[in-house]
Amino acid sequence: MVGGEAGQGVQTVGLVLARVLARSGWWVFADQDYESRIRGGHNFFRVRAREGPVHAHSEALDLLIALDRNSIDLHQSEVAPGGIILCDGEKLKLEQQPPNTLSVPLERLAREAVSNPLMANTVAMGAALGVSGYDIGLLEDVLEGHFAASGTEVVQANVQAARAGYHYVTSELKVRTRQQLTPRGKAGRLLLTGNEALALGALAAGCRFMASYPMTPSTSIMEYMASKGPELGVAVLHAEDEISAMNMVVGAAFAGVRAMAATSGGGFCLMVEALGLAGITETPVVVVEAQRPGPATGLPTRYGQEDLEFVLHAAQGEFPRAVLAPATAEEAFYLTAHAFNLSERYQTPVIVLSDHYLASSYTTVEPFDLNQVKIERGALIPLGVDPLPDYRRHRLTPDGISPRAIPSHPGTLVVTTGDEHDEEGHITEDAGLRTRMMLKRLGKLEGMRGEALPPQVYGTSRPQVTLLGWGSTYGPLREAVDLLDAGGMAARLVHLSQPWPLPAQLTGMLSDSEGLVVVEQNATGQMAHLLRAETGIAARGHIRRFDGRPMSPAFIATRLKEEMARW
Amino acid sequence: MVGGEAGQGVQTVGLVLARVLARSGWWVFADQDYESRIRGGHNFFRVRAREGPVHAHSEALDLLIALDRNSIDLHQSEVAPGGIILCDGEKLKLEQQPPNTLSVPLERLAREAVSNPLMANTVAMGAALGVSGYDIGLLEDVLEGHFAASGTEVVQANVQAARAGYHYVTSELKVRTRQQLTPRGKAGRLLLTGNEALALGALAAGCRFMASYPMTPSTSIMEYMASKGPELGVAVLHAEDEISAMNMVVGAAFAGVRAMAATSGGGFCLMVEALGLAGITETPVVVVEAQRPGPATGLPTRYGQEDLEFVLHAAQGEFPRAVLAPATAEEAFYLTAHAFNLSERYQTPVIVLSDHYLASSYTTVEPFDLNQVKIERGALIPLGVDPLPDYRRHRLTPDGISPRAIPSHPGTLVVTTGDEHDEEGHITEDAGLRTRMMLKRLGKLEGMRGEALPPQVYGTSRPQVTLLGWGSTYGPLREAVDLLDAGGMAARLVHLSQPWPLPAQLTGMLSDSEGLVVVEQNATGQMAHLLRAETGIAARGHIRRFDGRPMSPAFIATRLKEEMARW
Amino acid sequence: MVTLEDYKGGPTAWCPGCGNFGILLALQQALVALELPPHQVLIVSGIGQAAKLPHYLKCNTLNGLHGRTLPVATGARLANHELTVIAVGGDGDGYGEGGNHFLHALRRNIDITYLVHNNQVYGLTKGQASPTSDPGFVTKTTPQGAPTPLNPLSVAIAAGGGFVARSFSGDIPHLSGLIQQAIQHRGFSLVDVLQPCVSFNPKNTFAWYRERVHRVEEPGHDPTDKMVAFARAQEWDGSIPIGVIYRHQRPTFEEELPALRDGALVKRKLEPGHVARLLSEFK
Amino acid sequence: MVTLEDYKGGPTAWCPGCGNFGILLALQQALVALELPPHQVLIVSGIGQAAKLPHYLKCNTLNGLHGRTLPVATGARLANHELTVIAVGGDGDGYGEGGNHFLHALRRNIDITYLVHNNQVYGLTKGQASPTSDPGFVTKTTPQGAPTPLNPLSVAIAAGGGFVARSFSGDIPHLSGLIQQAIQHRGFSLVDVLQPCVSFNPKNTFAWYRERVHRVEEPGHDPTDKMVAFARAQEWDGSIPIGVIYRHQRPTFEEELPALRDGALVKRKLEPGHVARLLSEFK
Ligand SMILES: Cc1ncc(C[n+]2csc(CCOP(=O)(O)OP(=O)(O)O)c2C)c(N)n1
Ligand SMILES: Cc1ncc(C[n+]2csc(CCOP(=O)(O)OP(=O)(O)O)c2C)c(N)n1
Ligand code: SF4
Ligand code: SF4
Ligand SMILES: [Mg+2]
Ligand SMILES: [Mg+2]
Repeated sequence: MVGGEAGQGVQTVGLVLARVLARSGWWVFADQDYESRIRGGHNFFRVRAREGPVHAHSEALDLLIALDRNSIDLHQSEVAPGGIILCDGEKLKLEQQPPNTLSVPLERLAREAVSNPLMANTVAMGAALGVSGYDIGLLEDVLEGHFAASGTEVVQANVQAARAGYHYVTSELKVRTRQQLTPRGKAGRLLLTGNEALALGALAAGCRFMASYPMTPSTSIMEYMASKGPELGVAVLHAEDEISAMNMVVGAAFAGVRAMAATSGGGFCLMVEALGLAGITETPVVVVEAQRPGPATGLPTRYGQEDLEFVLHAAQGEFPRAVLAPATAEEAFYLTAHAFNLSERYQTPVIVLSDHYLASSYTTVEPFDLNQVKIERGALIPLGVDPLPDYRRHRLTPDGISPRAIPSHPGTLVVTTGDEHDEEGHITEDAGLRTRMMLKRLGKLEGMRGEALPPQVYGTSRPQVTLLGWGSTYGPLREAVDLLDAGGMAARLVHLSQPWPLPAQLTGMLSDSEGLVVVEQNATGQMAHLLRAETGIAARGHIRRFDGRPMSPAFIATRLKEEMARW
Repeated sequence: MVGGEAGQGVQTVGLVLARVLARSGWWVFADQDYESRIRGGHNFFRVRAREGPVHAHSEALDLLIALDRNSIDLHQSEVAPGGIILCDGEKLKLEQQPPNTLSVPLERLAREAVSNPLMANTVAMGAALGVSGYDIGLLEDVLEGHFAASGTEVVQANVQAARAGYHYVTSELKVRTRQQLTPRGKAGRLLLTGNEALALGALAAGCRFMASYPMTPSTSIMEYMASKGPELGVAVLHAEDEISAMNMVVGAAFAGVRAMAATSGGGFCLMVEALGLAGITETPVVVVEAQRPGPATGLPTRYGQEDLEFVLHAAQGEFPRAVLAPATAEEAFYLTAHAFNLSERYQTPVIVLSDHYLASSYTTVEPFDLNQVKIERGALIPLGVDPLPDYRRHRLTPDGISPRAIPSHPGTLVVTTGDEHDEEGHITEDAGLRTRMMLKRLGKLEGMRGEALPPQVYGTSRPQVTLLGWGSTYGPLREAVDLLDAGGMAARLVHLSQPWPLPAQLTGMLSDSEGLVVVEQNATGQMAHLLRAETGIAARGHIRRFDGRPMSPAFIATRLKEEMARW
Repeated sequence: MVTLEDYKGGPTAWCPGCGNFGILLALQQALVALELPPHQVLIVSGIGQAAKLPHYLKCNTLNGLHGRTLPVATGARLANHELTVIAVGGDGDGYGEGGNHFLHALRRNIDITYLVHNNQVYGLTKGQASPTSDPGFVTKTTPQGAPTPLNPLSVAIAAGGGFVARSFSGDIPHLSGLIQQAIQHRGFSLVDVLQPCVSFNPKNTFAWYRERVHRVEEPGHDPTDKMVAFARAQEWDGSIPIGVIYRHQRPTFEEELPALRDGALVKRKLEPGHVARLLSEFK
Repeated sequence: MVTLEDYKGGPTAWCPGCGNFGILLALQQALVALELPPHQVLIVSGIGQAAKLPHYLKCNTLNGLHGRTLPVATGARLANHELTVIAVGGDGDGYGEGGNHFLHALRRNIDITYLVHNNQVYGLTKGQASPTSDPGFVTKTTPQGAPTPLNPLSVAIAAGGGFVARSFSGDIPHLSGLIQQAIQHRGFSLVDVLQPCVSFNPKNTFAWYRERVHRVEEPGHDPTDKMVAFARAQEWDGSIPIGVIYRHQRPTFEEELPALRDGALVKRKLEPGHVARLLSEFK
């Protein structure tokens, strides 16, 4: 873990180290904890490296790089036996240090090595590698990449600063963490956040239009898309507000391009009305709702899964929608691409429900297989030259899906309205037509239910207890099953990456499990509520956390044991 | 029924006749059907008079006053045996008339009597009373009241026109409806719409601030409040949009007055974010959501109960709320007053969920008992002179309810924020405090659950079938029970005027009923879904209508028999 | 050749005598005069009487939400900037509910023509005061009279509008000519149309407007001078100028957007392989 | 006597060197100079760095939603028009998300003082372009450079503002004096404050502003002349006027609202019996 104030470079130190590990074959997971401020306060960046895929943090620290004193106070209790606290004792003027402290004069070394005390952070990176028994060469490569845009001089200085730190701990101090790390070869994996993966998924799917308004933790999706927009031909707009953003997306999708918006719960509130417009006009839109704890502004930089029922029922009236909640960064990529296909095939809104833990954590993933990304535009009629005879945008068809022409198709008019309409798209007051149009639209939900993503199942097939989770708790839950297993409890995870419509097989999977525990990062048990409403299955127990901090595998295992003790 | 084009005066004719009946002791229910246009199309106003309380329409017509030809075509099949179609055959140039047509030369009589063909409608009123065997004097009184503002001349002309119509049918034509009506004495009852009752409830409760934006079918609430605002001291604002309206309401309520907004689903979308702000800042607000069929603009002047789940889950994050759905105009009055008490006692938003059928239908009610309206402001601290020692707006108390001071209280500061906060109301990032604040707020839901309005039960205690309804379907459902009973089927109605939190006794009431049928004006069965999620009870059958038209008692009875035939 | 017949729509639901009919006809005439075939025209509208317009002629149509005309039009235009995009709405729709989009469409200068049917009242919801209702206008929501109105032309000039015009639905040739100019203007163009509502605005009638409107260019007006234009935009009581009040050419949003350089987005291929290069940036 | 001590708040979460500190101090000084005790002051704010301000002094506070400062302040002010109500927010908050409320608060002329901390950037969300970012300003959401900005003073004058002013957070005496005038002005008052953001706006720094700002009244300015004011509001490149750009006294919304005639609504009794008379109208 790297801890410090906002503005101290916590993220850079952590990310560079994470990248060093990722490049040399480790699987990495790194979560971020920060406050809603730009300077001061307390932030941390927590890196975990394992030999196999990892999607969860762990509270136990082998190395704590404390850039300020507060980080020592707050986290020393989390340092595992044999772990080390690395800090600049000279600068922090520590009167008494915890016994496992390794004080490295970071600022002094930086001054000495490159006459620049601001490079103390880079010294810390070198020291961290040294103390972990790692190869400094890898760090030099990563620094080169990281600072390439700033010129060779900056790169050189950083490399020297890193070396100074490395040298200091390896030759002068000769201290080492209990857990020594060695490179595991070149894996060629990517290290990215959920937001980056999601944005790549959208770009791979051919999203050509994005309008949004900045809102933590969704903002970097728009920022990434904007940075690639000029090159890839994607119009990315920072709209005046979220109402505008979502209505723009509806306009763009109606005009024939793949279009999306990204926001968090507060901004989603303002998109709700246009979501309904997309529903009744059968316009395919994709909306990312990156949750954070509410209500209102709540804990704007933290973790929560509190908006499931909101996105399920948002907007007046009834229309079909799908809600996808990626479990990992990898899924964020593939499911976002899938979201575009779903929305175009069913001509209806699809919501990608993400959150801070998924959005902001870094994970290693195998390079995405772009061949797996299929472009399925459903009943879209490519722009042509020949008029489409008797074209009606909302034609009543057996499967409820109407051929979708693109405005500007010669001799063809595409008409729609947010009022109830006839097949052509003009306003109607007719009761019979209304009923048919409702059945047409709502019928599409059945198709989506039929192809809902199956739950991921992990663990024993004869469990004492079944954990049901959804979305980004996947990593912690999966590891919790391992922990429980190691502790002699037969546990099974049933995990949903698509909370709506629920996959049909879910009922069968859960109906025989007496010990069902639903695990959620919210206070009221929204998935448990949905599960009971849809299947009649009432969970026996619940594990809920709603203080904005992620449950770790150990947290889940402990709470489960407490829960079961009451049974 | 009075039928005609928009702009022909359908409502005036219907309302005057309804008032004549109400004044003379009949219980009246009158529903309205109109399109989203100001002139043309087809509207009707359907009046039903009974000897006892009535809260539902019926499709069978004893008298159809057709102001245009279309009304005959559309409704002649609904005329009951012995019923009559009253129209101006001369003006409509009807080539062939249905046999039960009574053609009265309304326009000619108006011209002859008062030299004003525009008074044909008043002639029709007189004719209608004549044909029903009613006393013309009552009509004269009502016309006097109705046109008082326009001066005695207008009143006189109307009276003469009415007499001409009356005279024509009673002396010249001597035709009479099968169902003759006679005055039933002076009852002193009120005849009003659900919206008027609701607005009166708000005024009685001391609502001092309303901000809204016009939206059918809620608009007349704001209009009524605005008309009385200057006299009663109520600030009523037509805001620039619904976002503004709801935020104004939060501001006003925070500043210490009772405040409300009224809208329909589309406008509610824009209020959702501020609803969450009220939730986390523990600001008591009342919002009326008068539903209409969606999605989006949908059928803007029609009937639907499609927003239950939306209002239940609207806004990011989790906070307590209550949802009241008045069953009748009478309840609209009392429950709106109750809503203000609930919201102030629990310091949280309360939603009054209404709809077109409740909002726009006229009903007779006994004069409201103002002594029954209690003002309960909960933990509000009246403005005083002495500073409140160590005041903290969000103090953690055993019942979760914090004393609520009014800004401007000497020596006292009232601080709050939509971020998670400490007791004083300043922003916090602390995990423990967050948890306590969440539990404080959500704990209030338990109190509200404890005092949730009990379901209204009607019909046999040993039913073959139980109908579960909510909100404005009460009238049709209650009468459907009577119809079923008359047809030999033992039916019971369990009706909810508070869909959230559900009253605890509901489970007990329903758990023994095998034949549970949930009746809703929507397509997906939102109450059925909620019921199952909350109680585990799955309904055996469903009656749903979603074409924007209200279910009548007969419709429900028929559909129930069809439903049960499948069991 | 495009003819009026091509633009002929079905029956309308407006009140007889409503000022909207003049706007509909003027728009149809303008589209015909510009020889734009219906399939190349997209009309986006909000909710209100005005917003029903696209249902009454023949064109591509997205009749969306109250107040959200401009964002929908913006999205559609960026997706396909070869379309002629016209946004249509009422004064409540555009200056009330949609005020923020109005401000930002102006400054963005997206190439859309915006027709506001300004009847100074909420027509479809039966007669509440609108942001442009004359001060003191009494309605059910403003029994004490409406407050100071918003001056849409002033705001448009102040917020960066490059084509700010007003016309009158009682003067169809003028209106039609102005709509043509607006469509031809590169960038955002506002045509605020004085539109009598015979059902709910007893004050601002055809006669009332006819007495007051006069062409801004008579006797003389320099629409390229912002200060002069702002001054003329203040005129209302007694005399109401119609015509192009302000005109200023600057680059459009589309022209400045690099993503549109290679043609309309809607015509570009969807190719997952295009992102291959990006992946390596995460190694 | 009210002293600065009365307004002293707790620790702040702003970056060292941020222009917000100057605004906080100037506001505290103004409130002290006006002898307003904290309990008679309500500060309503939105979300953003600027919007955190009320947490850093002592007063009644409603720190609400992003962009919704003015409606909340309006509601509170109408509920209790004896309170001094100050609305505080950022440029993104007020001119972006909240643009529509800005327009309508101006025309309504509700007696609120609105302080906009205009750092020409989104601070709290880490540096996206705001509606007032200088054209061409490059950020992560505007890699091609920001489009034409909104000129808040022009818009304020155009939309009916009666007190339209600008100051600079680097000139605390000027700012404090202006805030006092704004609070004393009867009606809506806008104080747009040039506020350097040291973390995300590398262009519009203290030095950059200092080089450009000059008092509008030097050498001379008639703030009551709307045309002159509009012309001065256009100045930006090279020279930025600060001070009262436009001033115009007209009745406030509160004065025109009959419901407020008998005193603050919050002080009136709640009495169900008051509606008895209304019931008979339905007989
Ligand atoms: C979000 C939302 N709020 C309110 C309404 C109700 N509504 C429909 S039309 C309208 C106003 C119409 O006035 P204007 O825009 O001036 O159009 P006009 O009918 O006068 O042409 C309103 C308030 C709505 N449809 N959606
Ligand atoms: C509805 C909504 N959208 C977006 C956000 C995220 N957000 C918080 S502050 C902010 C912008 C801050 O910029 P500005 O208003 O200029 O204030 P500054 O931080 O620069 O003082 C945004 C977009 C939010 N909180 N709510
Ligand atoms: S209400 Fe007014 S604007 Fe609407 S159609 Fe009738 S006259 Fe026209
Ligand atoms: S980010 Fe900018 S505006 Fe925010 S506190 Fe830091 S310097 Fe000030
Ligand atoms: Mg209008
Ligand atoms: Mg800012």
